[in-house]
Amino acid sequence: MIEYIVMIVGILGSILALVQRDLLKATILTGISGGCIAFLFQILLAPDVALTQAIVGAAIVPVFLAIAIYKTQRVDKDD
Amino acid sequence: MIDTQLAALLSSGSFIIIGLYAAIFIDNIIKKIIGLSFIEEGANMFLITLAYRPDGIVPIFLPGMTPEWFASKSAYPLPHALVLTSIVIGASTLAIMLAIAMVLYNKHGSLSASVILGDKK
Amino acid sequence: MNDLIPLMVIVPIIVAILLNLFSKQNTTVKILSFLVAIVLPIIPILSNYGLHYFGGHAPLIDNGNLLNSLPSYISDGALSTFHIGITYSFESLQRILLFFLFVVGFLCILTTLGERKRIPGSYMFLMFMGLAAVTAMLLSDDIFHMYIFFEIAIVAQVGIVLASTDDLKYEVAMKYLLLGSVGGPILLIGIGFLLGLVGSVNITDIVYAVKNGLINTSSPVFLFSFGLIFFGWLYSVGLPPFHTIKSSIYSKAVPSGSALLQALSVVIFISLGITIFRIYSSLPLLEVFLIFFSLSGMILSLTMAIMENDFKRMIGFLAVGELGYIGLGFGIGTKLSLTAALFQGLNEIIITAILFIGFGVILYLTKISDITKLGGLIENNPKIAIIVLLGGFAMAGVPPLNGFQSKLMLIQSALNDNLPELAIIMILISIITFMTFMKAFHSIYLKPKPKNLIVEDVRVPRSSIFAMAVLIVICIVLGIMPTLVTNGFSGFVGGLI
Amino acid sequence: MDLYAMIYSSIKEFKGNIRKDPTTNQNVSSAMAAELTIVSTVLIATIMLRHLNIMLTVLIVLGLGLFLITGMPLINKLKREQNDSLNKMMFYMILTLGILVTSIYWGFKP
Repeated sequence: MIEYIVMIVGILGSILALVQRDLLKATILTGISGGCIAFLFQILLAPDVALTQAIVGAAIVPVFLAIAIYKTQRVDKDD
Repeated sequence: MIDTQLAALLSSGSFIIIGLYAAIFIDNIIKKIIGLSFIEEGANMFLITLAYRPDGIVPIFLPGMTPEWFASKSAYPLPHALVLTSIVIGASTLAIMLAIAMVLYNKHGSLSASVILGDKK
Repeated sequence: MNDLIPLMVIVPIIVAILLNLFSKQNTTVKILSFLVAIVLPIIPILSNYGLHYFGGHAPLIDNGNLLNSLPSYISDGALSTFHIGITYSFESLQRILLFFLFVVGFLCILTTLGERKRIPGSYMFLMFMGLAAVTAMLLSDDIFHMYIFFEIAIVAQVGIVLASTDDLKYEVAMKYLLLGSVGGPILLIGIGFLLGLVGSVNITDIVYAVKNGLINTSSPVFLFSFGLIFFGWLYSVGLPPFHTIKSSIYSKAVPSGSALLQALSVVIFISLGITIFRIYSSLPLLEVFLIFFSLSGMILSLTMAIMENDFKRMIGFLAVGELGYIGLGFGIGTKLSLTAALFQGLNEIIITAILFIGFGVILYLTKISDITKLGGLIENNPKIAIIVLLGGFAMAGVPPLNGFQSKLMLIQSALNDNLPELAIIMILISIITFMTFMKAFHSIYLKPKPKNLIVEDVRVPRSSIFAMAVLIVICIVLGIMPTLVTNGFSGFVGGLI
Repeated sequence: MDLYAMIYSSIKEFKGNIRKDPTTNQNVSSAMAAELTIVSTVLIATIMLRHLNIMLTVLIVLGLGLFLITGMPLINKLKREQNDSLNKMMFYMILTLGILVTSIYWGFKP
């Protein structure tokens, strides 16, 4: 049961990330959906991949994005 | 209730579709990069789903298991090894794209793809 | 000496890392990259044909003790012939192509060393990394391993573009990466479908499964995997719809870098193309797809090349258009046409390197790439003009140069396969190629010199002239004695069909 | 209006949006060469359909020839579609992916 909820949260997170106008919120939502995918990997019997994905998808990629946003602009003006 | 494997396949498909949508319709370049990273994640998830086996076990051979029982139960470990590499490649490509996006922002003062990556640019 | 096979990949990677480490010390970078680049072409010559199993993981059938200890459903079935680890196979195709790739790589590195006072170690890192990546793609018998090195090759290509001084390099690199981050995962999903069908990513195993009916070749999954892998191949080689981005990649890099980029693209084209041909040759529509995309690539890029006024962009479009010939050779699908396609690929590596380096000299002297603002440069350096002219002749297929031999073989194979239309189009396209080249040549060298054109009073680097001379000698030798390489190629193709 | 004048006016219109330099003889002759190349190669390539059906090929070649000749300054339209804008590239890429996958899926079905 939990896996369906995680899937839906992951997909919703990715959709919400793309409609945000505040890019920092989009970054956090990307992290959430990356974390959901990591959790799914655990359910799909791949714990080693889940570890890597949890680090990369939920921590490293959002941090990269946050640095890029910090150096550029935070609000998506032209949407 | 559909089974886990099918649901996981469908959700990996929807990640890819969301990414393709972002590739065409979203103008902000950082959001475009976020969207494209979803395609990568969808592809990884697809490979992991292929390796899944309903009611299976994690492919780690523990003492006390017989090889026959292990072979009939375990998930397929080859895609796991492939996805590990693929995740790292995806993250590094993303980092390069973000670095170039930062340079482009300093040059043009905008993050809009149609402004900085349009014709004659 | 089979142990030398992995060295062809390992040596460039190690050198690349070392060069990055010594990035600040100029002389070390120069000496190290020069020495290694000169040693690299020797390795394929010395090493023997054969297979190399990484980690010693030979197929079970080669390992008698282990095989007997396994249950009979493994030891008697097809599973015992499957490859467990990553396998490198080194045959005549790999030997010839790698030798010439390393020669061109050496000449590009030499030209860079001559043109620049300070060599950044990171640029050399990218060049060696690109060479290592495509070498691994060509040697590898493992489709996922190919995908990994394909991604590495893309990053290396982007880095080579970023090292130039062009104003628009960041924009072009960004576009290439954005398109690549769609193309790469699509290729990965295609590989995933194949993996799901066969359970192995080794190409020989997949071909075994397809040939022996272990999988259903008309199932939608197999067809879907073909579509996705074919799309990834289109991205990697720059056939439509990717010809615009590929040509602008070529036009934004440093000319010697563009020569290397084209060599990398051709090797990626050949290695992935052979893979697709081996796996999917049973599908009836494969030929149609290959011929359609190659033809449209040739026509679209050539018409764009004629209209272009920037000679860098024009050569880029011409180089992309020439790639269509290799695709046509694969599409016709007979033994002669495949041999001709491989030969054409080899010629393309050499000829485009001449043109890029030769026109790069103009850029070095004048810093202008618009042909309407150039003219009369034949007074400054007639030698280079003649070499570039010979390169253009070779590209258009004038006897006795190598382009003539490969195009003749392609046309013959099209005629033998009852496709005279293809032969006519190939002749037409090569005439147009020649016309486009002559237009650029005339406006750069022969037209009266514009008054406001300032040619810098610097000597042309001797390394560039040396590189072009070596390449033109290779062109002439291959044109007079094509059997030097075609025998090897046809031996390889004979094992393929 | 003859071909030269037609192509000259269309190039002039096309270039007017981008650059100010004059439209030279060289521009027009290269555009004309490109125009003729594209018409002839497309028509010759269409003849290859004869392996499927001869009547169909005749019809398609005639129709396509008529279409290509009536819409004559083709090259500007082509050039406008193949510019360096990322949006155009993305669009054509996704279009190709869609066409490739669907046509393979339906085309190979026994």
